[in-house]
Amino acid sequence: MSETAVNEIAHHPNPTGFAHQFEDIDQQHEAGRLGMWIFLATEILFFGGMFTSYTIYRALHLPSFVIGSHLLEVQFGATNTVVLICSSLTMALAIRSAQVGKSKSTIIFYLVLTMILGALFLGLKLRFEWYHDYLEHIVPGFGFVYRPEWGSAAPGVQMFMCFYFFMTGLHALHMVIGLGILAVLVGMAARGRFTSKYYVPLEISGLYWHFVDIVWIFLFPLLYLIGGRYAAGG
Amino acid sequence: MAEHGAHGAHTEFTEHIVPLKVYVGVFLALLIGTALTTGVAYIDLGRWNTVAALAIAVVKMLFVVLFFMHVKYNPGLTRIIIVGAFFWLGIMICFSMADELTRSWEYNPASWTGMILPYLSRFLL
Amino acid sequence: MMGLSQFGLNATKAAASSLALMIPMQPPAASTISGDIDQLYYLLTGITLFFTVLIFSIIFYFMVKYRRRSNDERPPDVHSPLVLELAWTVIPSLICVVIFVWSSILYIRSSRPPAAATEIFVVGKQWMWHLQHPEGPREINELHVPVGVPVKLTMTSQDVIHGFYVPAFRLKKDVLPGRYTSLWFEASEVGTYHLFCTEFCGTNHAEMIGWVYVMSPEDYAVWLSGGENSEPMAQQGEQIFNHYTCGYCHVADGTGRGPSLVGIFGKPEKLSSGESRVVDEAVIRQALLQPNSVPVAGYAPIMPTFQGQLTEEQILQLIAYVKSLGVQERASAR
Amino acid sequence: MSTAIADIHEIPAESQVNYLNASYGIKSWLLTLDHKRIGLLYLGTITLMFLIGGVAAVLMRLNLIEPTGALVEPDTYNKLFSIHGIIMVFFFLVPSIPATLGNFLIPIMIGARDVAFPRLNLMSWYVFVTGCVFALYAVAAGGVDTGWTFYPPFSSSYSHSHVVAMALGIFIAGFSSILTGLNFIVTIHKMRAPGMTWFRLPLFIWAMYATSLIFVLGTPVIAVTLLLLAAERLLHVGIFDPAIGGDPLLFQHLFWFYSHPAVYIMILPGMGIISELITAFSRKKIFGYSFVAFSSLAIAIISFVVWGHHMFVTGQSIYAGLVFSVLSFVVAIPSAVKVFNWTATLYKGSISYEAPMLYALGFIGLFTLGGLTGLFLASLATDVHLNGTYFIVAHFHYIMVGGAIMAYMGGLHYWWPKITGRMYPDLWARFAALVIFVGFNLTFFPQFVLGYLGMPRRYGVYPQEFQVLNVLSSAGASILAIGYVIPLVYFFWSWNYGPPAGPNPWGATGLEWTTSSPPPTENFEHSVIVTEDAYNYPTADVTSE
Repeated sequence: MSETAVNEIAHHPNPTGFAHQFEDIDQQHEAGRLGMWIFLATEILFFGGMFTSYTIYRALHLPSFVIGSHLLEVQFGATNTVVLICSSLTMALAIRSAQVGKSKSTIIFYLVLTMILGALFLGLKLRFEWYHDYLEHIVPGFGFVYRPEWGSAAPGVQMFMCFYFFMTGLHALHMVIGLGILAVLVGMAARGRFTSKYYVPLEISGLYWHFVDIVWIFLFPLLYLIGGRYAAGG
Repeated sequence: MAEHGAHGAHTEFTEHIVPLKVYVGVFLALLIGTALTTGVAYIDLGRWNTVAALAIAVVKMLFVVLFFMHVKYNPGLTRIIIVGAFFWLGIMICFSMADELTRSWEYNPASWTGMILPYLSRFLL
Repeated sequence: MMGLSQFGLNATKAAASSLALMIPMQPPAASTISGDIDQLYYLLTGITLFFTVLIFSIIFYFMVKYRRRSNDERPPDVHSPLVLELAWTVIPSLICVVIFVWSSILYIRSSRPPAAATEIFVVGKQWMWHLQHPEGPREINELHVPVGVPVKLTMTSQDVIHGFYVPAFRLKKDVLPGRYTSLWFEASEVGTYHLFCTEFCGTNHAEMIGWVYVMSPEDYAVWLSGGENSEPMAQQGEQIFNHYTCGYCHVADGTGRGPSLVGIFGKPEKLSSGESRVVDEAVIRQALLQPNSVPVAGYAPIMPTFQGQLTEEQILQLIAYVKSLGVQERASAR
Repeated sequence: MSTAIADIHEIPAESQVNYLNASYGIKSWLLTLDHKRIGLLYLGTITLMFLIGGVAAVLMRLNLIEPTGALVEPDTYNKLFSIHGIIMVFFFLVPSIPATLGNFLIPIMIGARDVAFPRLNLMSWYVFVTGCVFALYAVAAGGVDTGWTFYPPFSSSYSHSHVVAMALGIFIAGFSSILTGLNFIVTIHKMRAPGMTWFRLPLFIWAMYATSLIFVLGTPVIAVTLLLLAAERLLHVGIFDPAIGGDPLLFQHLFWFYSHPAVYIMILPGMGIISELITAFSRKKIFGYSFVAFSSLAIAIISFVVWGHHMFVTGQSIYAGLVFSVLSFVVAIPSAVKVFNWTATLYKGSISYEAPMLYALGFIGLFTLGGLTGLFLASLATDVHLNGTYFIVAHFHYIMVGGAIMAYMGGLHYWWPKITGRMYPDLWARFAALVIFVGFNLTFFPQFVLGYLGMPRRYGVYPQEFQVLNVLSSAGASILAIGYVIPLVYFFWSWNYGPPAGPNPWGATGLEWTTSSPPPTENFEHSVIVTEDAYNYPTADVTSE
């Protein structure tokens, strides 16, 4: 969705990126930023529907959620958190490079680095988590098998796994869209579109990327660390 | 209100260049936060484990929002939007919980407080 | 407020009587609460009529009085006094407070069954109502109840959400899968009344209807004893209990591997998590389907789940049996 | 108000270059970035959807003439009311005023050349059309029989209809709402002409701002909820599934978190239109500007905390029921304030009765009745009896048809000369307004009585004693249907043959009436500077009264 907010300004034939409906470029920049923030408010409510459901079910089925949480591998969750934080830093640095008027190769370097980190996140998630979960038959809807040791908590464990896959799946979808936006930005940067006077597309895409990072900052403890890890010993 | 419309108010978003030191500092703080939240999970704090995890997550979020997303340098409208969105999320959570966690009250009207406290403590565990 | 209510009452009744020959205007009122709810309804009708007539007449008056007479007439500058704005904010608010308090009192009353209520069990299925009396008789799409006796329905659904609605009682409640909801009433008029499903439930939703027969206590006793299947629910539950050899663990004197069920119903039971829960229908259901979620303190969580093995009706019969154990204990203690 | 007025009057409207004749060809429409053309694209799309939903309604009413169902099988009837509800709510009422009149008018009313993000605006329309395609596919492939509320577990596990396609259609159309709302908020914040302060904004803009807030904050929740529902249906397991401890009522919470405020998405823009119409046709400043303006915001905010009143009998806790009940009464107050202020605006006005004003007065009456019957449903004890019956059906049709559609029709008649540059036959328009008013009341008033008698909604067959009232209602529906066809005919006529309207046929204030009809592509010939309040109609000397 946010792609269009970027394209709005990005794809305008005018080389300065100025659109006719505005009075001046400042007004246009402010509109772009405000638009992205409102979009992020929408996103908060979009994920909010899931977080609300999660909160309620967690209160109702806590023992099951603890079992389910312990099925996840903390080390991958933590690693991915670090990967995303790194990518947020590189994203911020990409914007800063434009702001202080660094060369386009510097901007591209940071953007590509951000993309690599984003792809690394998705790769780890896919290869070492979702794929393993599939092999272990704990993906709801794809041959979920109740384990005897869960006892009567088993249905709730499946419920937890539903949440795990819906929430991380939606998050991953946002990452994929983010990678697409970054690819567009790399293209724009290569054409030398960003200067210290004009970098709003970078900035508002950065807002989106940081937002996706924040979602993960909450998903990590809420999904991986329920009920602590001391009992299971990791 | 002054005699001008939106065009007069150009200063809502200032274009602030954040020093490199701040970015690196925030980055380190976020890494420490991640280590902390993972580490705390291995210590038995009872119900405070959840509180600690959420508190650390909120602090991390604030770092990202204030510095990476420049909200510290963008007064006014941006903050209203963020606070508003979380307020609406709060509405959704609180009012749904108001139903979901009080359903059994009707059968035991004498012990309404007796019913809600165990639920709250289970949620915080 | 009462004046308004009276006005509404009279107006509605007058309109009702003049139209009654042509069109029915009022459903039969046959429960102890239906008259009270009707009163509130008339009050609200009165308020609605009053304000609608008020607004309409003011508009018509202004329309005629201030119609444009020439194209270059200039209306005077009318200022909006704050007092007026406050008045039409505060007065409707006060009216709302009165309605809220009145209706909430009625609602709480209609939500709390008296302890002495006779219990009848309802299971909704696509697209019929299955009902069973504790004494044993089962009914489909029919409910026989005695007049003047509080009756509590404990309801659940085998499939989708249904809605149990008796217009003459002014009561309805949705019937949910996986949960018990309850509804209580005390019928006040002998007669035959509609029973409707009000939550859309599929193809024949509109035919998931039936009748409620309110009978005099004598007729009801005759009806109860006349049925073929008159084995009480508790006995049916006992048979299921024995069939699954539940008594192997749940020994009555408390020496078994599971807690004794004698006298357990309606009392708080301490769980291994430390909290205690009052054993009601929902807890028994949960204990049968997800035993580990309600582990009783002092016992190992070894009970298997009966999910998929028991129908909703069988679970209700087991509940009736556990309840009857409590009654026996109280009887023997006396 | 603007410096452009003098020029306009000298040039005949026909010969001017305007947004309609600036370019020709299908491509110039499908790729347009002009908010006015996009508004018209929406107008065409939602009119089509309205006709489809309307046909479903007519078939339903025909079926209900006989207690045993005069026309269709139960399954077909279930699909008819589901399609009627889904199409009318998600594909007509929600986008109706915002996407057509809002799109057309917001930039002009605030003195801007376009919305803030014209490309996004066009994309919103394409997203909406994609949603419509999904929905129409679901209809054509065999329909949906869940009702517009999609309650699980029926919709997730038991229904045999095309739930997933329909849910995805609504999901996609939801993004159109979100993007439109976002666009409007940014436009109203950032694009106002110099001098156009917040308290000089026309009340239609305030209403659209409040509506946009609901778009942005509410729509994402229904989007994710329907996504979860579709996933549950596809995977046969999900978070609303009672078999794994799921709570079907959670769906209802999430659904109504959006769908109750959605009612205000429909009615708030209507209220905004009424404020414009009442002032224009009584040539008076609105009574209590700031109260009307802030009541819009109050409604938008409070509407988010009342959703539980849809669930008083669905097994929600008593405690939550009490909380939601009292809040539902609170949301009635700002609406009442608006009604009183509109009525007071007429006082000592110079009132004329062209067709838009007839719709506006009809709106006030019907909305008053619809709003007051809402009290029956906010009040717990009476709601228990009336919930799920025809009383509900009557109540929300008084709000949505008697309110929102009356206002939409009024607005369309009021701004039609601006949109097309042409007039329509006023006599026919007044006649149609009267037919709609009469037909509407005959259709829906008997349903209040039916509901009190206890007839449940969504019944294709019903007990004998309800027949008289049902026949009355069906008779009204046929009048109502004719009432809607008449404007369709004369609007088509007017588009081609209507006499030129001139820039300001009603003698109204507001920036939109200072530019030519139809407006030029950039809306104004010269840049606009605002120096006066909204509704600044010339007044007589107070002492002369």
